[in-house]
Amino acid sequence: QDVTLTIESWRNDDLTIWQDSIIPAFEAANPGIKVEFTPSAPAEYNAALNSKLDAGSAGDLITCRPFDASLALYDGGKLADLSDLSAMANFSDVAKSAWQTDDGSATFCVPMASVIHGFIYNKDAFAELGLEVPATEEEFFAVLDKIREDGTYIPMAMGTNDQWEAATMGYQNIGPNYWKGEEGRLALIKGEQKLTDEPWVAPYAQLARWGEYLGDGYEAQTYPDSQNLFTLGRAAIYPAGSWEITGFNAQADFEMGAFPPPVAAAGDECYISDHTDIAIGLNAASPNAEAARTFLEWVGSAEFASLYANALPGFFSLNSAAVEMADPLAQEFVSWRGKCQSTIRSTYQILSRGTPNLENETWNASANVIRGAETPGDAATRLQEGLASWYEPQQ
Amino acid sequence: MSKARTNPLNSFAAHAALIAYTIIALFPVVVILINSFKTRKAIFREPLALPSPESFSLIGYQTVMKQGDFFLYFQNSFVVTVASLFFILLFGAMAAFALSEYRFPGNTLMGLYLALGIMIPIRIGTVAILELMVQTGLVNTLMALILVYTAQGLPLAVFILSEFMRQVSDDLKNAGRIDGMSEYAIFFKLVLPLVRPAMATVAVFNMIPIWNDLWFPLILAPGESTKTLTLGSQVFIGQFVTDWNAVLSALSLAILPVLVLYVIFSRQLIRGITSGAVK
Amino acid sequence: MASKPRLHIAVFLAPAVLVYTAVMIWPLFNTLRLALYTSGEEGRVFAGLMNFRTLFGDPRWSESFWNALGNNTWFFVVHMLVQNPIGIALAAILSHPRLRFAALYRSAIFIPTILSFVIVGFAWKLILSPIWGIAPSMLDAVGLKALFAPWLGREEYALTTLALVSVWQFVGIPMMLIYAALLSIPEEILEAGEIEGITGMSAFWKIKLPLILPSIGIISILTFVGNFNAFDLIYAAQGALAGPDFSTDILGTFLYRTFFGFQLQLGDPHMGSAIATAMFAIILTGVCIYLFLIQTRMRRYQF
Amino acid sequence: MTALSLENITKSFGPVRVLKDINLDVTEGEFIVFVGPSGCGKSTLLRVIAGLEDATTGTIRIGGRDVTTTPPAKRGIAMVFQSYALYPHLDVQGNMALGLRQAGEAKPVIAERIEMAAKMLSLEDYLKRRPAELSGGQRQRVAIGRAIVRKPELFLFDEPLSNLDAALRMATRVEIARLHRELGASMVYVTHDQTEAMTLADRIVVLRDGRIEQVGTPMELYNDPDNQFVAGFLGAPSMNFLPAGPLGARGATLGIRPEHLRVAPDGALKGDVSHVERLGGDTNLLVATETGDTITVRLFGQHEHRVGQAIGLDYADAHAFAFDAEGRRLRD
Amino acid sequence: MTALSLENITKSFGPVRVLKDINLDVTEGEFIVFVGPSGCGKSTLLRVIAGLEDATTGTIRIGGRDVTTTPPAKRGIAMVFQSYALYPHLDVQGNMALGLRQAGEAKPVIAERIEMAAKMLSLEDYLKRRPAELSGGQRQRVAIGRAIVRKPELFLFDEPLSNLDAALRMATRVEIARLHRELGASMVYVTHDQTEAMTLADRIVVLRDGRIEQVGTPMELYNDPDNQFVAGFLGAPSMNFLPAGPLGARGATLGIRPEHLRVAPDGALKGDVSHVERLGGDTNLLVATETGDTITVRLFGQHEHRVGQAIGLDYADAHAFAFDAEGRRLRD
Ligand SMILES: Nc1ncnc2c1ncn2[C@@H]1O[C@H](COP(=O)(O)OP(=O)(O)OP(=O)(O)O)[C@@H](O)[C@H]1O
Ligand SMILES: Nc1ncnc2c1ncn2[C@@H]1O[C@H](COP(=O)(O)OP(=O)(O)OP(=O)(O)O)[C@@H](O)[C@H]1O
Ligand SMILES: [Mg+2]
Ligand SMILES: [Mg+2]
Repeated sequence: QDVTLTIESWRNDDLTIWQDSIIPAFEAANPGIKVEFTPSAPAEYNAALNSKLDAGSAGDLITCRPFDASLALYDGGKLADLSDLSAMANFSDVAKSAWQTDDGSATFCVPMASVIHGFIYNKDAFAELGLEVPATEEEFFAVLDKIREDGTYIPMAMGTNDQWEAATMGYQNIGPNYWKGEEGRLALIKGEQKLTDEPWVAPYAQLARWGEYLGDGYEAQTYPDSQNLFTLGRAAIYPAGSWEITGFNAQADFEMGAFPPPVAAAGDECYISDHTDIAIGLNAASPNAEAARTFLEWVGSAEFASLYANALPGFFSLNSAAVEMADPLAQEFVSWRGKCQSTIRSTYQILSRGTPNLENETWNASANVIRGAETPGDAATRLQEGLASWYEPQQ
Repeated sequence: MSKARTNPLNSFAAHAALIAYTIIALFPVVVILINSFKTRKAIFREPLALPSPESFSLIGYQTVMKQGDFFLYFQNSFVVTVASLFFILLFGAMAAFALSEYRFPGNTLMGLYLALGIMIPIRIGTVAILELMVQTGLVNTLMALILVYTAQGLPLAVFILSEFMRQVSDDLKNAGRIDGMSEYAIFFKLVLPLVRPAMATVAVFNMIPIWNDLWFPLILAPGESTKTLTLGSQVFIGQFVTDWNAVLSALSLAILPVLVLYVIFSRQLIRGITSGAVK
Repeated sequence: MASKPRLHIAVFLAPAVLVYTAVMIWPLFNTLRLALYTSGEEGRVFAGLMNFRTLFGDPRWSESFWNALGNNTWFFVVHMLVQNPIGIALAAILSHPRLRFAALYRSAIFIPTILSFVIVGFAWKLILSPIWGIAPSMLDAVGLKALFAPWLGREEYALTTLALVSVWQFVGIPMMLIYAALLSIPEEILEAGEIEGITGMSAFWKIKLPLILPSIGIISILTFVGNFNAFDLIYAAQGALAGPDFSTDILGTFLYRTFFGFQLQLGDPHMGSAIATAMFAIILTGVCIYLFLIQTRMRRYQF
Repeated sequence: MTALSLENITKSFGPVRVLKDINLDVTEGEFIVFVGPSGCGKSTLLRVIAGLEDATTGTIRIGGRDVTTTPPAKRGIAMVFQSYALYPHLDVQGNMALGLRQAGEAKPVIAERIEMAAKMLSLEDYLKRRPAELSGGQRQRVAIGRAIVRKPELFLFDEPLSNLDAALRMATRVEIARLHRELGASMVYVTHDQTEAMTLADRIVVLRDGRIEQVGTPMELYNDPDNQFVAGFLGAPSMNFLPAGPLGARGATLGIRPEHLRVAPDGALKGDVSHVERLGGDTNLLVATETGDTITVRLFGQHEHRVGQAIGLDYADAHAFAFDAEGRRLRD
Repeated sequence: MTALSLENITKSFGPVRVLKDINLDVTEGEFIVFVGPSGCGKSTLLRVIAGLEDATTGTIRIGGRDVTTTPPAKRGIAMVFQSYALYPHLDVQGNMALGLRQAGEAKPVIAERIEMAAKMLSLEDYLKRRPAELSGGQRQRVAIGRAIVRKPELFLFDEPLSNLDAALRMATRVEIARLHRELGASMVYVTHDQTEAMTLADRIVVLRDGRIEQVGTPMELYNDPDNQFVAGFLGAPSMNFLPAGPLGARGATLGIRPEHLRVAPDGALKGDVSHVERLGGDTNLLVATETGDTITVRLFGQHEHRVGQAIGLDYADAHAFAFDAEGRRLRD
């Protein structure tokens, strides 16, 4: 009487990895338990998952989005409390914070991976144009200017059509350097800083300058367009998340490097967005809870961490156990953990609980600012008003 | 031979206009098709170029065939589409017959009631539908999809078919009654064969949204054994990485069956709407 | 009909009514009912018309709503002004009795209608993209490069562009319906006109068009219902946030975002249902206006 | 024995009374024709007999059996519709067989009956064709064949010939008369063509506005109408009605049939020929009288009359009908 | 002057030759009727004249002008269709005005012409009604009115009365004859009803299978047909054809019209009455002869003949027509 566990996920991208390496590894070690990975299209994942949970037809294991999306499921009794899982000991509090109740008393998902923001660049292009990797704002724009003057390459590959690129790879990528990572983020949550304060407006001011370095018609450029532009070698710099590594490795036929978001002045402390992005939890209504827990324990193990991080370079393990990674680009990204302070995206925890939704508004504002449709100041004022309209500490 | 009626200039202009629009109509489809036979790089380097020996690649089709059981998805889509059409046509025709043939109290109200459904997106009833399917144990069966599509297609079907049925001669039905046919026999043996063209119209209008639907397969029947083709193709659209070769190939393949169905129905369709029901 | 038990009426109606009620009306009714509740501390609480007050009273909600409604209206207007006239024009040309290859043209023009939104979205994004150069280079070829702009990315063009893509996709439906209506005009009436010198364009304006008005009415109402329920194309092309800056947000995307949530925004079935109810009211009003004010005044001709 | 008897039949559609107190007995083997102007209720009455409409009040007996509430198929009738109402998707054979199959007849019986009907109607060569592949006359014959095979006690025909052209109409008329003789069944036949009525009927029932005006053999009605309506309705060209006063005749109106007028220079009526219709076998003169009436005169054979010619007309008193101001016949 | 002349007109639909070498001259003011069995090409010929079909070969002249390639509107014709073909969305006035407006006539002219036509056709009270609100006869008059207002040189009618019922048909027939007299225009009229043909035509053109069989005045054709087809086609009931041999007559077939047979106990023909049609004004006897033929006898007035009665028939040789084996008339 084999038990079959079904995993709900938005990671279509990982289907082969799960099927070819992760699941066989688990099944070999745990005879009697079968696992099925059933991803759905990422855009529909939340809606579909919620519907299925409400109706009771969801799978046993639920891939968890960070923070509120999963918290709401836990509060609604859809996710089981996993605090007593022994594997939880393998994760730091920071790693678990994205899948805990606000008071930290219960953890309901086993953290799997985080992603790091930065910039990926075309090493060949840099060499050709004789460019150095920039470390400060000034150098950054100098490099962009040079590429633009030369004209062979589009300085930076990003579009505003899908909006989230602008927010995630733009604002959240460069922002921590201005609001000083966790310090600013927590101050915002406590109501000690406002979005109209300088540290929060400054990244918009930076973004406002990006427009002129993006490709012709970037307003209609979609995310896949940006990826293709870069991997086809037509753009020199790509504001990135570490998740791109796998795809880019497969597609680009030039050498790539990466650099962290530039700081305002040389010598400033640097901050990176090391965002806890993906975890896995247990459907509270699962009839196979026991087997599922076995599986979750395994996900929390060092074996899984190494398997996953190496299969998916760019998704960095949150496990306390150190993981050896083979991919040079991934190594580059993860090396920033050593030099810079880590933080997570500013809008994810608590602040996107109300209407208007701060995250959605940030997408919109970032895209607007790049397109020049809104000034940084106006955008910040609008966001602040929106937030203050429902978030008490900000009122 | 000179023509007193046909003006060659007019006919030339007509063909010019039609050819122009046909090009507009087909151009994007052609773009999809030619690109499904190219390498990823070739797609984005020169999206308009025909596949050349260097750029020709069947990688997309290979991926599609490798990933998942595509023939099963195909079969599922086909079963769902055909079965839904069958029930829409059968139930819709029956209701349309009752509404158009008999005078009974509440006839008009019933007609209105059956039309309400086209005014609200059925998608928002998803949770309640899913609950219903869970309770009846139909989740992850093709039956769940068939039921939803049937319900969704009924309003328009009743609307169109009852218009058509009003045109079936009363004498004919009465002749049947005198010949001793029951009301059921009259419906199945006389009326149904006569409104076949109208049924084709309804079938074409319903077939497309059913075949292409992504939402309900995702919610009601995402299981491997019940996946539809459209849902199956979604595998290639990832969070960050989309396998365009595979998507294009899968979608190109998915056009074929609907095209075949359309061609099958379209002869009837033209005859059907020609007889003036959807006026 | 001789009077006898009229059980058969019930039998004919039962399957449709049962399936339709159970799988469509009941779930929808159940959902719309949620508009009267909100989720409080202890689950669901009755809130009367609170949600509607929020939707129309709170500027954050009402602005989005009116924006979506305005966009939706424009979306509909474009269809009425472009899709239906083109459909009628194509049908008029196709219905010419001695036209060759008519079936071929008809099928070709209908093909976009059978495509899925995923293909349509992808194809048009590829074509219109400034990066891959299909549209710019084609405009360049006819010397109109200057007209090119990243249409999908500009607030002022994006909605119209998408509306036109939707027109491209669905023009086959009015075309087919009008084509059928035109074919059902008896040849003799047109010949009578021909003998009086009413040919070509004037035959169209003076004879055919008045006779197909009822069909145009039906198409208009189907377009109206379809457009105010539309969702997929915008969603496939611009995502649930309907960018840029909500300039392509229509009621369908607004509803989806609110009802099911999006990204970090959690779904709110209560507000979502309120929006759905509002949409339902709008569509029902439109349909009633059509049924009671327009259709009753429009003559259907028996030939 | 009476094949059909109608007792006090009335029929209302909502507030409109379409049939008003109809009483009629049809004896077995009789050929009854209903005539009357359009909308007078002929079809409705036929449909009430068939059971396709319920009578609002009254009793219908067929072959002595009360069938007022019996469904159509069980009344022992067959009906031929004006539109033929053939099953378009079935071939001729299928059309004829359907009712029998429905009634559960054995296959050989069905085959035999179809063969008989096909022979009687010369349809043998067309058994495999569908209605769309038949000419109008052939379709009409199929419709009759479908009725014949059921071997009904009573045939009902609703204007069966009105969709046929003149030549075919005559041929089929003769055919139906022959059939009636051969089958010996009772028939009720609706028409508004009086030639059909006159030539086919054993008795004619003249309906007007939902009421029976007169019932009788064709010649009774032709020669001895009860009222002006019946007199004018039968006969082509129809009876001339003249004000009685100026002619010194009884009653209010004088009726003379066109064939009963003679050309006589010193006749009682004087006028000018306003139109001449030469039909070859007959000649019709339209004469404008001095009193401003138009009189139709029907002459046998070919005659040389010119338009504008002054003419005198005479008639035998025996052939003149007198009507009172309400149109009732004044008999001697 | 010739109003219309057709020279060597042929018309093929694909491989099928529907009209074969038609030659015809119509003089001004003449009323020409085309008759012939269904499918013989009457409508096609009319449509060729109208310009709705192109002639495959041949020349068409209207009022002396070669119009072979002229579009219909410029031919100076007006056409009345069998189905009336009224514009359903326009009222009576609009129906009549549309063509004139298209031709750019001045408003007062249009109004005047409509008034004239409406008066002529008694349509004054209906000018604001739409076709759907008119009876069949009124619709027919509107269709004619629409033709009249164009003041054409030539009117074309395609079975204009075939959708009307018997009574209306007769009334409208008289109307059309009157119109022809009043307007004095040339008219070409298609029908398969021979009463119409006989009563309306100045000359009748008998078509058969795409060819003209005979052209002449109604009485010429009736009294002096060129062949058996024409003889049989005109006259109702139609001419009796008997094998000439047994009767000792010339040729292969002897033709006698029903009204030319007399009942005479010692007549040349003997037989039994097989059917009697009593029409009131006429009586038709169907007589089965000893030789196995059926002869129709038409008697004026009412006669007492019973079915089965033995009967003798006689005829005057002057009224008998002789035809050869190919059906050609043998003249003395
Ligand atoms: N179903 C119905 N509902 C209402 N009125 C009806 C219905 N059927 C017939 N009538 C009316 O009843 C009257 C008699 O109709 P019926 O069809 O019997 O006339 P008819 O004598 O057959 O005329 P025609 O010679 O034109 O066929 C008409 O005034 C008609 O309008
Ligand atoms: N458009 C066409 N294509 C092919 N054949 C045609 C066409 N129109 C008419 N015909 C054929 O030409 C022949 C003559 O047709 P036409 O309509 O002139 O006959 P008609 O004498 O008017 O007959 P009816 O009395 O039945 O109206 C028929 O055999 C018909 O089938
Ligand atoms: Mg009737
Ligand atoms: Mg014809």
